[in-house]
Amino acid sequence: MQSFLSDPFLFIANWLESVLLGWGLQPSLATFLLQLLGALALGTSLLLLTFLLIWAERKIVARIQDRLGPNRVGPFGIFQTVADLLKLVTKELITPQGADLIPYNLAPLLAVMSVVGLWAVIPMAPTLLGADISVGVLYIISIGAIGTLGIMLAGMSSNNKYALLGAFRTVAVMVSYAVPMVLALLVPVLLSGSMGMQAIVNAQTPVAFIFLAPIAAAIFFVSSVAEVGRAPFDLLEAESEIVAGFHIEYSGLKFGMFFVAEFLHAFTISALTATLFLGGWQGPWAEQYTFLGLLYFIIKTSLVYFVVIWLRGSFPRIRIDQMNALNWKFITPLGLASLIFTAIAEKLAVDFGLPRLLIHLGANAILVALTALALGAYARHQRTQAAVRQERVRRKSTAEAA
Amino acid sequence: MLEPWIFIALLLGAGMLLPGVAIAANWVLSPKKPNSLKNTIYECGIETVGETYVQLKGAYYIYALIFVVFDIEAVFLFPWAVAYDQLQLYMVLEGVLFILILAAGLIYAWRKGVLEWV
Amino acid sequence: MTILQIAFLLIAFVTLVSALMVVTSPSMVHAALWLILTLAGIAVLFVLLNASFLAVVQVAVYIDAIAIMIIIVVMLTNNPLRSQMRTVTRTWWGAAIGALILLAGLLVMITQTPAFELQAPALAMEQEQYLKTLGSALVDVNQFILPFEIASVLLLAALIGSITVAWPFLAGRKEEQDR
Amino acid sequence: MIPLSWYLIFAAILFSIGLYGALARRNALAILMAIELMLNAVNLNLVAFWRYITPGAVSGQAFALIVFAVAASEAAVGLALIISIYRRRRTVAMEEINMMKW
Repeated sequence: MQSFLSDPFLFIANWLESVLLGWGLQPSLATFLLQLLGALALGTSLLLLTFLLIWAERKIVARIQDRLGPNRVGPFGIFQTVADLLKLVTKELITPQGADLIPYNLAPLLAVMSVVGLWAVIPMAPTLLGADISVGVLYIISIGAIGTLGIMLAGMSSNNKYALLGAFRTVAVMVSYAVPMVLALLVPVLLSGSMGMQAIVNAQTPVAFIFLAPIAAAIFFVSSVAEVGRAPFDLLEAESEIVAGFHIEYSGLKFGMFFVAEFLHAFTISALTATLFLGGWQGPWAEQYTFLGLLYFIIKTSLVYFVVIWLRGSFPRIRIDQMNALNWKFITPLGLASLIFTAIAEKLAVDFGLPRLLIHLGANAILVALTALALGAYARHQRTQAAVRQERVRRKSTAEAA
Repeated sequence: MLEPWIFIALLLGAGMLLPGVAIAANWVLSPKKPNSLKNTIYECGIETVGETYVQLKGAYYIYALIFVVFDIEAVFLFPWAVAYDQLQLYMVLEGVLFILILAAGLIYAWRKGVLEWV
Repeated sequence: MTILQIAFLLIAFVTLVSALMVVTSPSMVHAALWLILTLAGIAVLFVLLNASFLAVVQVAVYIDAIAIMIIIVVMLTNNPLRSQMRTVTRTWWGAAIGALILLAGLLVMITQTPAFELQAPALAMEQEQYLKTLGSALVDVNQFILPFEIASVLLLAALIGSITVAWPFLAGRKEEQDR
Repeated sequence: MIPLSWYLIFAAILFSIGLYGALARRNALAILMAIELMLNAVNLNLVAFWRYITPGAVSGQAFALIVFAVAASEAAVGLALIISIYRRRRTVAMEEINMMKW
């Protein structure tokens, strides 16, 4: 009983394994069945979680906008999403003329698969982790980008110009924002000396990495929000711009799957931010009681997810040229600088035995100051340019008048 | 050694299977009355003109190009970052040099005006 | 036949069939999609070889980056009027014979090697340790420091070269506007 | 388990397919893809030799990494050339690109 209290998941897994072995199965087959069960359970619970996520998002955005939000179906409208799903399930699946059938039908599945696949390496509790591979961080980068492929397939196979253009704009933005995300991911790997997600969480015992590398945390958060295509970076699916983006020709649950993938992806990046920078399941007594670890993980993830929704509620959509400039001219150089600063600061701290936290905070403060100076210089430059241009126009018009 | 990868394969399979089941349920439950008007391409109600595979803006290639270069850079830097605690100072500085050389590429692209969205 | 061998044969079959589709598919878009399947199959083979780092790198570099770049260029150089053109050169049979001769020669050579039936020895260290060794070997003066730095120069050269070659053609419209 | 020869035979077949594609296809993009296939076959061989013959060293993996970098650079420059040729001549068929003949 004590074992169940301290670690219910391991307890259930052990119990199931003993049952399976009791049936006379081979140990390897029993392990395989357990893994299959775990994978199916994880996948199903993630897809079911989407109901809650969509409801929470609608409620919170409604509150921000001083509305009530869904409030008819069930208490607090909590079954609204279920009703929406029932409606979607009975909709006709329309396949457009001339669609490339295999990629067309594969695209929504790929979109969901890439998001669900990310959860294989996210540690939810000290013992609750699907696959503790030594290349977890790189796995996140590579599987997360499969979603890009799904979007591209959707756009190319729909036989629709708007879908094609929308898909390629989305791909351009996702590909661009992957660059600073990868750079920011290098920082926790460097600080913990490992690419395994569990090792990264374990390395955050005294201080979470957000205190050692606040700039990298911010870069990771912003660029992954952009990568998911959430507001304020949601211009790629803006109804007023390119009809509806890449999923214009999809109906029923095929469209629903893109929707699910998007919401789940937003939650997943919150979980990743919590794991990589906020200490994941770390907290008081988390080691002894696995359940507490899971609770801390959920609390931290929900906090980050709340910020994501808050951003959506507060910021206007930005233009695509602004989005592009923000990435290439601000976030990517800052990510490079942050990586270099962290690398040198960590080496100084280790080699000379200086206090780690102070050194890293100092390095980040210097970086912030330099960034502020550079931004100021850039703004001055822009203002001078504008003044010069204005002067030229004025002179031209006076010359013409003369 | 392969066990975590089997789990990943299973999870990826589940990630394909579960939405597939949902879509199959949709296919079973939904009405199936296609007609030629319903199946036309939706372009705001206007009839489609010409080929679908229009020519794209060239700038997309440049973004993909810069992404490729930085992706390879990251692939080289990840082992460097993992081995960080074993490295001497000069090795760390070599990694920094590696980053700076590629930053030069970014600066070149910037100066060339490639990064502007036209 | 162990399960591992059956898995290998399945993956190898899928990979080779999709590789054949890459070189025979008339549509470039389809060829690129088959290429992605081939690359994914090779990533799985890397996993079977216990090179998990390279498997993930294969997905991150080839599927996420190079394949997407190829698809974008397929879209850029798509000329609807010419989509009906022949897919192979007039001397394709020569290429086929050459490839078959090469394959036969390679197979003969492989069967002659002493390592033909070699089984995989145990790994020398943990996966994590491999990564650490690789990381320090890449920047070690006595090992791979030169390839490491040259790789960065090579990437820089590729970036600058590609921009120089392609940009005047991509930005053609803008120059007209400026004039 | 799996003998080394299986990987070698697989890589040989893949390389031959790539060679056929590189020699027989008319479209420059298809040739580039076939070259990527050949590079992949080489990479697989490198990793297989590392795993079966020198698992104690990391040279095989380091070589494979360099091959990745070379493949990416080759693809980038090749695609840039294809773009510029296409914009100039409106074709990507290798037989029609004969500017170098004079």
